Amino acid sequence: MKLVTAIIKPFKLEEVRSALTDLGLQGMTVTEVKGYGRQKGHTEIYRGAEYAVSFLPKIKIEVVVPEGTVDKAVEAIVRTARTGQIGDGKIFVSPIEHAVRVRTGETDDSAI
Amino acid sequence: MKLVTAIIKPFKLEEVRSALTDLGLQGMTVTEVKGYGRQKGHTEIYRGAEYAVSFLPKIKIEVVVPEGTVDKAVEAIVRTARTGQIGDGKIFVSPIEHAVRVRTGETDDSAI
Amino acid sequence: MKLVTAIIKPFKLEEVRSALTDLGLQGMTVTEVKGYGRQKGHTEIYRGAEYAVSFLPKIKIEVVVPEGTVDKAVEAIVRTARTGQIGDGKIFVSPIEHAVRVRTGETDDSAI
Amino acid sequence: MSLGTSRRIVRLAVTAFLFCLAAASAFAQAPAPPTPNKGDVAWMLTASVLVLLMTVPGLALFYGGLVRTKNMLSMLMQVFFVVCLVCIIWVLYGYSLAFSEGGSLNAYVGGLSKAFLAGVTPESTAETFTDGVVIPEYVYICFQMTFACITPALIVGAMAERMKFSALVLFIPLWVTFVYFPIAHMVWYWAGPAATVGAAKTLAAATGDAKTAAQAAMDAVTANAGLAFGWGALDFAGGTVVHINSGIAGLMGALLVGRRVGYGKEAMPPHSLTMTLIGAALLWVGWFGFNAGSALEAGGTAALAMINTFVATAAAALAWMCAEKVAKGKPSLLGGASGAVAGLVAVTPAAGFAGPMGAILLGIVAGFVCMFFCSAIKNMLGYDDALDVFGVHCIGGIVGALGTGILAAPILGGTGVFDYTTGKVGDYDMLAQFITQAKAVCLTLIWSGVGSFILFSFVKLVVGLRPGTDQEREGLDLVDHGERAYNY
Amino acid sequence: MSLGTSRRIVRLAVTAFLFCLAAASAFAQAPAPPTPNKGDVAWMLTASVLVLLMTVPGLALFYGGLVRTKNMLSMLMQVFFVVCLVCIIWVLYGYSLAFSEGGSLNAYVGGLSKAFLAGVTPESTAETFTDGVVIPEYVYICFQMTFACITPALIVGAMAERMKFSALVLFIPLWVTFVYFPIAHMVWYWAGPAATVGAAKTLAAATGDAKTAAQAAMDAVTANAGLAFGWGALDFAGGTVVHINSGIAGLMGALLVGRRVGYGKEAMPPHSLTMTLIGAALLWVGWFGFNAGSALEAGGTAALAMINTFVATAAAALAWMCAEKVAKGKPSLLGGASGAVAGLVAVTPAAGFAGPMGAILLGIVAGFVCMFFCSAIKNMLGYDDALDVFGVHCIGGIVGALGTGILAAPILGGTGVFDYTTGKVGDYDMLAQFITQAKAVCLTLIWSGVGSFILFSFVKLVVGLRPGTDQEREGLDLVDHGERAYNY
Amino acid sequence: MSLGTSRRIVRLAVTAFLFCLAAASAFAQAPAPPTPNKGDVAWMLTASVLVLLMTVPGLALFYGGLVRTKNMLSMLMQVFFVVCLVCIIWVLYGYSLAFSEGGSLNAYVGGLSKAFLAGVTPESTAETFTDGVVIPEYVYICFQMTFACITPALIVGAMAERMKFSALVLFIPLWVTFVYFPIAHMVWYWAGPAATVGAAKTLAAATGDAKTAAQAAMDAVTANAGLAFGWGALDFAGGTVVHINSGIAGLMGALLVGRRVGYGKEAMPPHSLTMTLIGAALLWVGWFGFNAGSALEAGGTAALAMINTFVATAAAALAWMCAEKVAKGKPSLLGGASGAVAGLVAVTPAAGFAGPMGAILLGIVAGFVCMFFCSAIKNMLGYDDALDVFGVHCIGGIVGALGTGILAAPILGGTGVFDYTTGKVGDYDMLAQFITQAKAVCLTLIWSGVGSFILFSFVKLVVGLRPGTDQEREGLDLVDHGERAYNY
Ligand SMILES: Nc1ncnc2c1ncn2[C@@H]1O[C@H](COP(=O)(O)OP(=O)(O)O)[C@@H](O)[C@H]1O
Ligand SMILES: Nc1ncnc2c1ncn2[C@@H]1O[C@H](COP(=O)(O)OP(=O)(O)O)[C@@H](O)[C@H]1O
Ligand SMILES: Nc1ncnc2c1ncn2[C@@H]1O[C@H](COP(=O)(O)OP(=O)(O)O)[C@@H](O)[C@H]1O
Repeated sequence: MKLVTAIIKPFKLEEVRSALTDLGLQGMTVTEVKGYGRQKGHTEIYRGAEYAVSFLPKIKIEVVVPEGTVDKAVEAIVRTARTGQIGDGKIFVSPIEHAVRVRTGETDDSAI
Repeated sequence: MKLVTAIIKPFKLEEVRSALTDLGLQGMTVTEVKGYGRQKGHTEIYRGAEYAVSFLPKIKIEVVVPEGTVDKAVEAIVRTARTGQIGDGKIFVSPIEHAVRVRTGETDDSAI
Repeated sequence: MKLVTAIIKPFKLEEVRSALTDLGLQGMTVTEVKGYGRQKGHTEIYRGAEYAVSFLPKIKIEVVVPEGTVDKAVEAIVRTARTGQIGDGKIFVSPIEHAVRVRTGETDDSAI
Repeated sequence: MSLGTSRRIVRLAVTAFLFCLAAASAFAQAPAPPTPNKGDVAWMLTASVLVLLMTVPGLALFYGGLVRTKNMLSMLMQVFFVVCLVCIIWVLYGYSLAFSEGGSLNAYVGGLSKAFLAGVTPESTAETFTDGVVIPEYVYICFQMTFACITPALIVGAMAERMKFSALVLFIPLWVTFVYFPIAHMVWYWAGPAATVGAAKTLAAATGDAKTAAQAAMDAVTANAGLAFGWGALDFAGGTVVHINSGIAGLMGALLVGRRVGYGKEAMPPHSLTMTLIGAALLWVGWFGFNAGSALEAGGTAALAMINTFVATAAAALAWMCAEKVAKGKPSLLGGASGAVAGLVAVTPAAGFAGPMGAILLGIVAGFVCMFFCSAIKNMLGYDDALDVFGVHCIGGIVGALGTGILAAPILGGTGVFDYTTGKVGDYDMLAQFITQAKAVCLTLIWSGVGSFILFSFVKLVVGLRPGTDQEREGLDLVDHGERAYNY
Repeated sequence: MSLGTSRRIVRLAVTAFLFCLAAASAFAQAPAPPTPNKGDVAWMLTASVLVLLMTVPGLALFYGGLVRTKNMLSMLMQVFFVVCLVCIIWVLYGYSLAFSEGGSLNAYVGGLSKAFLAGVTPESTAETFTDGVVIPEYVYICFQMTFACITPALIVGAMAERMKFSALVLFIPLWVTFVYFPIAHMVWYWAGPAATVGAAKTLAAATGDAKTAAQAAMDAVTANAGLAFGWGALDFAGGTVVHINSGIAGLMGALLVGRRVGYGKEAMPPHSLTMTLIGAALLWVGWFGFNAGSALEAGGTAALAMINTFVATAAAALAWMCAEKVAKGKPSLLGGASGAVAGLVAVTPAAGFAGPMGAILLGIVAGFVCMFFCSAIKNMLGYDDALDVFGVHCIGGIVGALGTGILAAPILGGTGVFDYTTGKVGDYDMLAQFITQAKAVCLTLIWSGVGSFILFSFVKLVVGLRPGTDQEREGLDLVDHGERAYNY
Repeated sequence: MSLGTSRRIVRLAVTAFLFCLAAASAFAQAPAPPTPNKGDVAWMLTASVLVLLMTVPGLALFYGGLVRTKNMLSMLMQVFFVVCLVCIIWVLYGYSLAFSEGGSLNAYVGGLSKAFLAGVTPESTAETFTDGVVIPEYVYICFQMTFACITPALIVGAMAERMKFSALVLFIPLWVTFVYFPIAHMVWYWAGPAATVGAAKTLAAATGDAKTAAQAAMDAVTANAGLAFGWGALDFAGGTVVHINSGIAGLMGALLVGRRVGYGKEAMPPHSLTMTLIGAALLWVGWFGFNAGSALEAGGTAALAMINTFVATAAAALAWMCAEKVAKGKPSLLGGASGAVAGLVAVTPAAGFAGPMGAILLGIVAGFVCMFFCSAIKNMLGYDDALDVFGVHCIGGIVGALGTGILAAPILGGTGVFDYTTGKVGDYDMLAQFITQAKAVCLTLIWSGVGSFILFSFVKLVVGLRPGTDQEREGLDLVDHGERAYNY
């Protein structure tokens, strides 16, 4: 199994989610994160104080998929998350050695 | 070392934590996440607008453990996090190649 | 590529970020997490009820770097995040097999 | 005991003395000008403060809680800014345009004789609805100022989350000048009780040729009123002037600015119903100043307006919740709060005319109608009136304006209409009154609808109404104001 | 200057004239019925608004801030709903049951002669506590309505986070009907000053056989009062009727609904002490309407009630903080806020009777006692009164009710008790008064305790009191109302 | 109609009768002591409540929203605690020190004759600014109490996020005793209208030797006043006493406690501008009690103060936003709110003296000056006045105090100054008045500046002013109070 981690623009979450479910992926975990990168941030001013904010709100999607589905998943995310503008985000694939479903104790592919 | 990542129901955190500390694991990192899966969500209505919310609040526990402790840790989590109902969550195990304790610079097993 | 995950004290974020950018790392992802460890927590009292809070606010920095940069990155983080007091945090290094830049579809090293 | 009062008593004592020497009525002699009763002053000062409370923070929070976090500040800012701007415009020329004699245009708008509050001093007084009862003019100006402030502030909810601040800055002064002040004048301006009663008395006393002259004078007095007031339309506290007016303007704005990016596709839940509830509650609290204050006196009518404002609101909130329970299975807090506002809107024109039982009925109807409109009909029509300004204020206002025509009837526990010429409540012709109400509603819908459409179009032409899509996605807080509402 | 006043002056002038012709007292002639003083009206209108402010948003936020996020809306909703529902019930029959003559049941409850506010017009007046001083009855109804609204709203805090909304919908109408209205009648209903003074005058004047008749009349008047009022129990603004009453009812509810899932095991910290502080502050602000408004006049007694409400609250807040500092090492904001509420509760019955120094003492005692009760004793007994309704309102109310018996004593700077039959403050028997207070407290504890227990049990039988465990875990906001309080 | 009034009328009727028998002025005979007009009482009760609303929750939220989450509760707690503590101190000896005759020290501070409110009863009255017009003394005490509470509460904003609670607990009682009470006495204490007018009358009537005696008496009366009042300084509602006073004290505190850890390096954005807006709005709302209430009567002057408080605030808010738009490209909500507060501060001393147009001008100036000061100058000087207490309250207060000297001029639409000896508005010497104002400003700056510096230094010595660095990083909420503001 692999863990596919995607960092995307928040408003793209719904599209990406449905694209993944269409692939038959029945679960995923989402986290609100802040991203730093090429995409420029903004400046905030509070009375005398000015702050340059370089971290932007992003959504991190983590989905563990069977070996076979990795490429399809990555492709689906790229397709749906892309706006073509700086800040669209990244996808990272890393290995998962073992998985367990807490409720049933099922393991590995049958757990996800 | 391995990274054991567990996604569980929020109210189970305390139980899981103490189970892990009982194993002698002295640290862990916890993140509030939203989970999508078999567990059905709910519908929210605001005046005319209805929204089907499919993401549910979950807690992600990340604990890096020495090779030897992985199974014990997984077993402990399964035992304490289980309610037997859909949505109990998952456990994923992935490799950690290197660890450092910032304060001391100690590395690997002695760092965790 | 490797994923360098650092858990640090919140007020150190800015320093760490600039240290990493100085290494030419152009992006990173940050998450607000709660940490449990040797650092003792505090007690909260609300009228009759007392709660011992053992989870402390931490910041998790995730940065994917080319093989070559791992040590420099780790060193930079240790240097800037250290206060010498319990709770400074940890750094974990794990493998990333594949990376994609959503906007362009570029992959691996050229994607980060 | 006010100095005025003591002065009277002194005068009176001397008078009594004169009596004894030559029993002549001292009261036939010209009476001193009336001085304010401090009880009325106390209440009207309080009422003015309450109406401000109802706008900021009240309305600001009610609206702000309903938008997404990224637009929270823009919502608060827009309401707050409108209040500040209109305060200034009001004392510069607004009060004059609304409440001074307008010469040839008097049916539609006032003149500039009171621009910059010319001639107003702490001693000047304004008449209430009772002959011989006055309050300091500054109090009257403050009270009416708060009405002029909240009305345009209500509009912004319709274009929430997508209208540029700069567009608002241009729109507001135009709108109050060409829409609000005229409508306020048309509905509320009249010669006042003293003149009316005086003319009536003279007419009654007059005989022979004097009669024609007196009749002419009487007619002049009656003619010296805004268009709708002349028709005899009833609007106790501003159902037409404030709510129908802002509601239809909001609809025009919503149509011209267009739907929010992602409307119907992305979820746009209120970011804090807690703030919305605080806002709704403060609206209720402040509305007592709005409605009971509109009696301009601390007396029985104010008390009636107060109890009606209690029960109509409660009834409408319960009605909306019930409707939700039936239609969607669960009563919601937002439903309750929306219902309360709908009830407040509906009872506004009726507050001093209907009886408590009538007010309950009015509230129930308003709750159901607005609930139905905001869910079913709005979704059907598919326009994006973000915070239901039209659905609650315009629709609710119409329910109230028409309902007033019915519930003011004494047979329904209403007060009927006081006839200053006869000095008592006249016979009540429900049908006639209902038609008059309908006319006033149409007048407002047309004047404000057309006027607002023109003004929004003009602003769109000059500075444009909305930001770029990316900016809208980033949120107006950062784009327009360079701030974020929360940094937890 | 009110019309009434001018009319008087006219009458007076003529009178003065008559004087001179035949020096006969014009004042022996039947006086016109008293008309309200606009100063009183202004204050009572304001006071009514303040009490609403104290309930929504005040109480709603105070409670809401103390629950977990997932139950925030249910808390706000329950308070808001109770207010709306009771407003309607009040005008339908509540006012009548509480404040009209109850025939044979008069000692316990009123009649239905004023159901639907029959016969009340903007002109009708209600007596204050001063002979010849009246306010518009609508104002009186509004003011008392706000009391009827907040009392049941206080109860919901005890069952917070676990009571079904549907259970509340059934419970509230029953509770106000069988518990609140009767207790209000028992404690507050009486024949009024005019009748009392009149009867006393006649009695004094009467001679021979007339005396017996006059005595009978006098007794009839005195007998025409609620049970506790007849005993001579002092409750200036509702210590028994509002606080002890709701506090004991809350305890019954907490016991019958049972503890929250996870109580004692999981942490249940307040989700927003900011909201709780806003609520506490608005409770303080609104409570001035509650206490100073209970004087029913804008005079010295209202002023006394106001200063007492300032200092007792401040003293209790400081006392609670000190106790915390000593017992737990740190003074907390929640402690301060809780202390303030405890002080407000305790000073409620004493506001118009104690002197400022007495009020400070009362506040200090209330602060310590309630703090001790809410931490030590409650944990010992182990029941889950979620928001300490019993510990603060019932215990604090008892401290206040008994304390009033002591602090009203003139020797302690209190006002003593005005005797309408003699027209002056009578001698003060502290022990007797203390016992009377204790009797009134017991009456309330028993009537409300038993009544509430029965009603909660009934509701439990009919619709059940709490949701399933999973639902409770998910939170009442989603389960009962299909909304979430925050979407940051 | 108040009992007092009817009594007057009775007396009058009899008087009128006497007239006829022997035409002697009944009014030369000793008049009964004046009784309060209930309209005034109603308004002053309301005003007192409004000033509390302005402090808690108003000021608490305005400040709290501006700090970081981890210090939210400490901010709320400090304001709330100060209010409670000062309430108690006020009735114990504060009122006496501020508003009683001070014997030999009378120019600087009052005496202890009214400590523990000795001799005050519900019947005792306090004079207003009109001869013969009084209000219940308890109301006056409450109203002034709220001023004593908010002034020290304003200071805490300067040391926000880094001052130990224990330090505050020690500092506040010292500061009010040695700084606030004396300054209040110096600026506001005087013999009152009755004495002044009486002495003036006698003087006018006196002839021969009597003249010298009368003159002496007159001088004695004039001399019986606080230092600044004696100079003839104008401060309608507390520009010097409240704002300059707290502002300079705040600066001293900020300097002595030092900068926040990370100041200038780490970002310290406001954690909730929503709370700040709510606070600002409630400050505005409550400030009407503060300013219009300072007229002590419900009349034309209160009305003038009210309209000025509307327009000056609005103008200042707009001015600040414009300045931001120009200087930084975007108008911000925080800017608008800050401007509003600056306007409120500036109009405070001028509220009852300037005309509306003058008030607008004053607001604009205050908005620009404070905006410039809080961004440019403050950053230049580099001290850490966390919430700009000095920049807004002291600077704004100075603008207001000096501006009052100019705008009170009748030629500029001001009211001029009423001369009790002649019974009419005297000639206005702008330069002289401006200088007097400047003197009063300096007196306050020096007394409060030096006094506060000494007291802060003393506290620093005794308990220390700030927590350890780690504690400060963890946040005062947990360190000082063991709570967290939010648990979402
Ligand atoms: N090396 C990295 N490691 C982890 N996250 C990264 C890295 N580089 C970028 N990101 C994440 O991807 C987001 C988008 O990257 P950015 O450079 O802004 O635009 P783009 O993806 O179009 O190049 C960033 O906000 C950050 O969250
Ligand atoms: N493939 C997956 N990758 C990552 N997280 C997952 C995956 N499947 C499920 N999860 C997480 O596990 C949670 C529980 O899964 P769910 O299917 O709802 O119930 P169960 O674990 O009992 O099958 C989900 O809410 C989600 O957060
Ligand atoms: N085994 C672990 N797995 C994951 N995170 C850990 C682990 N041990 C510690 N942490 C994280 O590191 C933080 C600091 O650890 P702690 O033991 O408190 O201090 P130190 O790092 O100085 O030993 C913890 O708050 C937790 O977030």
